[in-house]
Amino acid sequence: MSYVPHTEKERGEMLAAIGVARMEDLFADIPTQVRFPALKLPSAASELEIMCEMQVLAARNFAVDPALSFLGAGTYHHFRPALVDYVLARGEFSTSYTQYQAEVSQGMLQALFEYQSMICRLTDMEVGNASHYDGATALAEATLLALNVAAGKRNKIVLSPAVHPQYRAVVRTYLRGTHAATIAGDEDGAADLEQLKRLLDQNTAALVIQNPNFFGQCEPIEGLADAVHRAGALLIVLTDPISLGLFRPPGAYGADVVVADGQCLGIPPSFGGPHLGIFAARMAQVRRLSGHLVGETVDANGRRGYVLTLATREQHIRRARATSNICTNSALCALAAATYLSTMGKRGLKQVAELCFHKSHYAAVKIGKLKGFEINPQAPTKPFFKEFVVRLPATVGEFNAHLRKQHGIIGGYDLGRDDPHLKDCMLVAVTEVNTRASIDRLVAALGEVAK
Amino acid sequence: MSYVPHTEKERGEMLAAIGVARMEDLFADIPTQVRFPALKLPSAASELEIMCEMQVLAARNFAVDPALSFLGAGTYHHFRPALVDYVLARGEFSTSYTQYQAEVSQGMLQALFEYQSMICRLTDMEVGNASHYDGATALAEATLLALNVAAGKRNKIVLSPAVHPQYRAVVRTYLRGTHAATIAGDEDGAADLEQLKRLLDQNTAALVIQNPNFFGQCEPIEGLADAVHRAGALLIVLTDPISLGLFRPPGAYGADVVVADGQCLGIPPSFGGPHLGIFAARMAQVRRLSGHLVGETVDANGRRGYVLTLATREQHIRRARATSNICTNSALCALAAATYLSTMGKRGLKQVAELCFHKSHYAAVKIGKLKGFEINPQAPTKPFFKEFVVRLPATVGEFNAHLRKQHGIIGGYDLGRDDPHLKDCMLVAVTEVNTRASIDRLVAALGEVAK
Amino acid sequence: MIGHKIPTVYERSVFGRCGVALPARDVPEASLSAVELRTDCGLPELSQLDVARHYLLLSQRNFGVDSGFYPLGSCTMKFNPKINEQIARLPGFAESHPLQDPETVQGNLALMFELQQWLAEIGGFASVSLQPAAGAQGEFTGLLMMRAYYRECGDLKRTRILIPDSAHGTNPASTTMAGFTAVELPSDARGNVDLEAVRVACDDTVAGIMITNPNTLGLFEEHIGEVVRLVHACGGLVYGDGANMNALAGIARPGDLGFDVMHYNLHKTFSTPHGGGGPGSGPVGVSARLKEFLPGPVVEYMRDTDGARYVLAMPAKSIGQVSTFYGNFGMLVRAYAYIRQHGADGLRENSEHAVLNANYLRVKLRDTFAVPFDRTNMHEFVCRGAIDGTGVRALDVSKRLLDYGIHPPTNYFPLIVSEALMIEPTETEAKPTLDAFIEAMQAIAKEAANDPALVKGAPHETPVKRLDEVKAARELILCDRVKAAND
Amino acid sequence: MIGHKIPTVYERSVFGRCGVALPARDVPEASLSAVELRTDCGLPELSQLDVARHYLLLSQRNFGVDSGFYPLGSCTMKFNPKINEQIARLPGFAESHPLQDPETVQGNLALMFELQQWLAEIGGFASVSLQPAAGAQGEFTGLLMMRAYYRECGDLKRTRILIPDSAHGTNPASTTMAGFTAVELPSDARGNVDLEAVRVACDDTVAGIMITNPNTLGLFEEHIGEVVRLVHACGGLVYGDGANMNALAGIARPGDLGFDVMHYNLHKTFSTPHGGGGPGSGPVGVSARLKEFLPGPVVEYMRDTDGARYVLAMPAKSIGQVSTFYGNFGMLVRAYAYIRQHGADGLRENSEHAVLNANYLRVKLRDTFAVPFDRTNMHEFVCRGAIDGTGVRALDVSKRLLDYGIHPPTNYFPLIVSEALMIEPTETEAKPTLDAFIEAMQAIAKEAANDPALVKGAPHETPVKRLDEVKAARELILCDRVKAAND
Ligand SMILES: Cc1ncc(COP(=O)(O)O)c(C=O)c1O
Ligand SMILES: Cc1ncc(COP(=O)(O)O)c(C=O)c1O
Repeated sequence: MSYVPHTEKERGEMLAAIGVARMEDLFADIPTQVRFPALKLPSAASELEIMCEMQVLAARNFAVDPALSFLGAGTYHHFRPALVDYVLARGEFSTSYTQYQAEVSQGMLQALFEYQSMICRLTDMEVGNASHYDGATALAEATLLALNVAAGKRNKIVLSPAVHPQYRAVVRTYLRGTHAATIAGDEDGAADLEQLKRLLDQNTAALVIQNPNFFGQCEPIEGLADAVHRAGALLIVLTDPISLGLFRPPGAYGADVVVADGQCLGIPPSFGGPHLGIFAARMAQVRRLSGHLVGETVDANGRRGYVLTLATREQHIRRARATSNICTNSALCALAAATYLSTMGKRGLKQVAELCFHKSHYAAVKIGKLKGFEINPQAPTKPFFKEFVVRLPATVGEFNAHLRKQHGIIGGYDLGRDDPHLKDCMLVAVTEVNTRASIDRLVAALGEVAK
Repeated sequence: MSYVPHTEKERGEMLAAIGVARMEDLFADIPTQVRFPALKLPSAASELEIMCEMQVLAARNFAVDPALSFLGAGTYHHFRPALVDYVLARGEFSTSYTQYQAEVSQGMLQALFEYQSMICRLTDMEVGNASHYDGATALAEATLLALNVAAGKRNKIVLSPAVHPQYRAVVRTYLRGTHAATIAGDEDGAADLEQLKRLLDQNTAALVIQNPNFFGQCEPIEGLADAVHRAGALLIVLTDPISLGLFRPPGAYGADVVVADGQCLGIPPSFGGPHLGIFAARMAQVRRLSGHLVGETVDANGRRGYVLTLATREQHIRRARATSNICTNSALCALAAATYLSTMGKRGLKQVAELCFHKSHYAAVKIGKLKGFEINPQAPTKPFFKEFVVRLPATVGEFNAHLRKQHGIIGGYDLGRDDPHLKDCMLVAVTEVNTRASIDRLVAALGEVAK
Repeated sequence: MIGHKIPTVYERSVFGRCGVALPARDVPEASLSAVELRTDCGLPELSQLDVARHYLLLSQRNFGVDSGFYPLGSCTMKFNPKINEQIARLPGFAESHPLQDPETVQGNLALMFELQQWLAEIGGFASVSLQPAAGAQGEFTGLLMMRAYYRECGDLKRTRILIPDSAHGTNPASTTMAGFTAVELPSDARGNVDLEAVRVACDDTVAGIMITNPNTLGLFEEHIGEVVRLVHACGGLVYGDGANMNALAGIARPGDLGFDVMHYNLHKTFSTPHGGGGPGSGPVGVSARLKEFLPGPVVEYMRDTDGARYVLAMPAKSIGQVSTFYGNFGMLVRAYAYIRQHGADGLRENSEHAVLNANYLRVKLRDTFAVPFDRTNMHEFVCRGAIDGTGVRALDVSKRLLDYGIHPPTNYFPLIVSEALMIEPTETEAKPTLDAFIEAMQAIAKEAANDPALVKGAPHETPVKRLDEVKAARELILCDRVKAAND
Repeated sequence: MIGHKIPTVYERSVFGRCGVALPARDVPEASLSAVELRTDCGLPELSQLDVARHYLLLSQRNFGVDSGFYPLGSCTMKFNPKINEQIARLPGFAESHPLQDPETVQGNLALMFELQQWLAEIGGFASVSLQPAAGAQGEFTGLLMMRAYYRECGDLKRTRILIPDSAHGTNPASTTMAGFTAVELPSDARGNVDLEAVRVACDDTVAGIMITNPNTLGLFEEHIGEVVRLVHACGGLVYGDGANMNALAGIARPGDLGFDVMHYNLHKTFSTPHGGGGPGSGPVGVSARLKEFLPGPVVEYMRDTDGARYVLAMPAKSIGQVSTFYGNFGMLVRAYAYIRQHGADGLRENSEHAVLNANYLRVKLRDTFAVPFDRTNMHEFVCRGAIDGTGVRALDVSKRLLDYGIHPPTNYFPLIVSEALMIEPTETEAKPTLDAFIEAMQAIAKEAANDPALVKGAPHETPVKRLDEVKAARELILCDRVKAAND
């Protein structure tokens, strides 16, 4: 199925207007030896056929029941109000592009302005951009911002080992283009903030922590910002937006940049993307931010309206000296998040956070009572939010295979993937979509394997 | 989950404005002995819970694979372009009601006007209404129209036994309110048109045929309209809109009223409803039509616009003397059909019809070659469109159970449901969604049982 | 935009254009020689992009609940939960065929069975059939059942149906269709059906009364007990028009008030979307004595040697079917989900707030727009929309509301109030919306006084101005006359 | 509508309102005493109906491809098939978690594997990684690979990247991010990169050239073979900006032209919707020598004693990951479906008609709007938008187009054409749409001559008039300052 609408007659008229005889004549500039390659691709399928084929492909995946999935590690099954997809399905939004023509883009501009506003209040920060690709790239850009602030004088990013391992990997990739490097404490993940603070020096551009951290635990952030600022560095906090429905926000404890992955805000896991990079900072950094910013203004009649602003930071104006190369971003996911946040509202988000907290604790307590299981072995007293570590009496691989094959349960994340010492440690995520019954099923199934 | 938005404060302010103390005070008119019953209903479920619950319920149905379904009998699995649901999802359409305020309803009015136009051209008729509930009620209303034309002087509706049995049942129900009755030839379904013609007399208000008929066969309509009109009656034709992509339309062979079920035009089977009643007639009957009619006009500035017209026929104006009681209709399904028809267009609909024709013939030939199977036993030489009758070597029930349990195939319609003599006769439907491979699977599976 | 008019699909059509590809024919060609073919089926020819744009632009010229406040009296234009749309589209429901073996559709049948039970419980009836496709068809169905009931009783002289003059047009229309004669009853000074008139009318030719309660003035019938008693006493039956059940769910059960049969409008009370005019769903509930006359099939729960299961069954003395299969199943799914989301408390909360909102509007507006029957109303109320001394009529006020981004109330109905505006805010509207409506109405009243031409010339901000309905009815252009190019 | 401004979600917020219900807590309460709580998370409080209306009204103030013609040069705003949206939402895809056991996501991996193959085939590359989230990230990725390649070769002096002056801003920006220095090359009189300048620049400090072909003038680089030869000869690599691959798919393969690395913009060439700015997807393809440097994981097909299956693997010398998981999978699904629907013939047909449409517009418009490089172009072309002697600028013409219901072309890019209008009609537009655009452009040119103020004051028919960008940048209101009521 091609969506080319031309009729034979129109094609003829158009070629005549151009003054060429045949379609091929339009391609005279192309070296003949490479012109019109015979591509080896499957032959065209109609809409009916493609749908059938894709259904078959989708069915080759294990059919995940979110209530029976305990896999998180940065990507979560959360409740997504139907209203979100209702909004995303609006063609005026989904088939538009960046708001270069503000007069016919007020819808998306206002929605993004509101998104920025909600992110600012949720994180307690002063300015947020209109989205980044995903959480990891937002974090990477945050480290570049910190290096930029330091104007070449600092080249060390202290990166907590309790930051999501894939995020750390992306940061390292991004820093390949700079002279900076990341430094971490104890790479096995046990590093505590005290240890990290000791790494701060006049060469440090930023300290990066995740809170709640990759292992689900709340970091003891008291006094941290002070220590970082005393060293002349920035505090970059990677957070879980859902946790901010309940917990003290990073802005309140002195973060200079807050980043997060917004997938949890109404966006499906979708095998890892597209997600949403959330990026918020202090006004002091506004000219160093990457990505689009929407600002309020007035039109020629004095009526309120919105425009993209501070474009002078961006690649299409500043080119080689831009704050970032980002162009296409994740606007529709920001719209999803905005719809999610305005639907959930103050009370709804708090309730989600509470459910995550109480349910994950219920699960932890129950699993902790199983013989041979240990909860958060490396930090048993640290509070946690919606994820926790379970040390199993055998490898995670063995457990997960059993959970899935016998019970249709997707077990937690295998921490052994990042650290061979932890191959008996599973990171278990529990959210509002997991019912007590499904948690009880998990607990029972874990107990079975142990036997 | 209730969608009541009121805050405690607002409720208080509003009660105060009204001048009552408590909500209960608003219900003083209601006899105390019946006031505030304790309803025995399951307790409220949140959106997350209801979705899970409904998924479970839906999964209690056998998961039909349309390509492996050969069940038709008036409701079909046809290809539905994704564009149709894209349009139906537009809240401006789906959450609106009848176009009483034309100035803010031009979207739906124009869409319905175009729907009427496409139906007129497809059926080759002069006027079509903006929808009826479904095919059967459209047919029933057509018989009432015929009685109305006869102005009480004729009370016989000759109803071909080859009309869909459920449609005949609905017609009989509708005629309960009149002095008229239906008359048919040979109720076992073998009646031919010659026999029906002989039943026409000066007491006959209409002859009703289905073409292609319930058994999928094309009726020999040559001279039929003349015979009907000579008797002073109307010819009502129930048709399959898909067949009109290819076949000579009823308007061209003299039909006075054409009705159809429009489910095949982009609407899911949905266990039988909502579907779409298509109703088209001659301008001579325009003031006797039931249902909304959209007409073109101009606005105060001379600009083209659309309005509901001839409301004087309808219940809200004419009350007891209205042409029908219909109020809520099937507008959104008409919109689906309009989107379908304009997407498929002239060529697309023809292709669909051709695929149905060729595929059903392929299936019939293949099945006919199986030992002990007979195709269209009662009319082996009549041409057919997308359905045909198979006489099986055992009961349809036995065959269908095997097809489903062993092969995941939904077999054809059991004609024994309407006529015990036909309990070894299956009505098999083949459309463009059935691939050759799936037809071959059906043939092989039928062959297995026969063994 | 310049070039304001949206061309029709025929005007957009270009000979030879095609919007869709179908699978290639994978079987041999069969001979078409025995059938009469056409060369042109008359459809327009557009690209998919043309079609997508066409309907997107059209939709933007249509006003729905999701566009703004829509207080269209009697129609219950409330929020339609989006989750219900997703649910109804689950392939398990949407792809199921009505003629499948019941064994393969136990999910559907379970849903229908529960819904029958729930509706019966909410209305206080013995039994429910989900067949009717809309309220009007429910009325017709109910009346046919009454007819069948009397035939069964051998009582053939009951040919009259009493109908208050405030009734909706479908009531008398259905009465005629069912072969009865409609007898109009006057209303009293408080907006009730006139009790004396009921008393006088009740005799042994009366098949029953069709009564809407709360009635179309939004008022609870103060003598409903007595009306029911009178009708029953003369041997008649009481038909309830359940269009206003959204004021009563959880508040009072018509069955408990003595009603014998009633239709529900699932597209009103239970928020299945109105779809630009439909589809709806109009199940009927009945008291025990009418149960066997219900249209079918209905769903029954059965337990025998083959195990427990849901089956489709025809009531013993059924009037037959009124729709091809089991009613508008897709709407039943949505209504089921809606009731399940609300529970008993939620339904009562809905009714309470529908009534709260309507009373709030009444007291706030009555000084500007006279309310002829000014007493505590239920979910809606009726005021006079004409503005004395200005020549501004209810229609003008309505049209002017369009300029304020508000859909007007129902106009000129019920017929017993001249210049009626019938206002039903529904429970899903919040106070700020109601206050904005009040402000708009008051502003329009002022405009009417200061600049009546402004109001009489309204709307000014819509894509088209007032349309010439007379011309439409005279010329009867009901079909696009454009020949598609190269047709 | 009167009261034109759409209130923000904070302006709509009412203390205590709540739009959603969550399941009741079904587990015991855990103690929250060890964590620091907040009392107010700062979100607004709306009902679901408020939210639905809010975004519906906002959407109506936004212009997409489905709203009308959108010839935004370089962005390929073509029809986005609706079926692809349904496909990407299939729960099998949408609910799959990136960290599941590969055994449980073989459908996803098969899809990604095929797509890697198809993209490689279309571009003429040895290997593809689907990781980058957009074109710019693809550039950054490609440059990091080039950097890694030279480190691997021990060649540390190659710090310069040659970039024609017509290049998109992301090219130099990515260059800087990847730690290289961008060197700008001039264009020649026919709109090609100046061959002599390439020759002069090529030395052993050159890491490579970033070249867009067809370039941003919509012109195929006439000396592309020589440019590639020169860069290769000095030891450099050729990076292709694949943003314009929609002119080449099925027409020529950059790999065959000697390109070493290129990103694809799936949201352009393969029609994944632009989403109001994103998400997109920017896979990179490479020739054999760069294969091992690709970012990963990539998907490989493996057959061993455990059977045949798809696995995720990290290329041996990978630069690492550029996104958290495997790129924008949801976009990959759409692109897969798109390519599968088209096949080789369909892709070529697309390119051909994109080129046909652009040339048609060029010849029709060039007499009114000068085309500085007036030769057969590919999928887009650039003209001067200013109208001499009237003071009307390209920006004014663009704004006036809005009044005609048309989205303007890209303005003021490429930088080498003053008053540039960069016009890309795409292949999914039919001739009547192009003709309407031509008419509008000619009408505007006339308006500019007769009534320049009309054009300079445009747009006139949009919900807001021209916006004050200076004020926005000066005041920097980036966040809603309304305190929610009772906050
Ligand atoms: C009071 C009343 N009765 C009956 C009906 C008819 O119901 P339906 O439109 O569902 O056929 C309506 C519809 O508006 C109504 O308001
Ligand atoms: C020529 C060119 N190169 C690169 C890009 C950047 O691609 P993306 O927006 O996907 O990051 C664009 C985007 O518009 C472009 O037009």
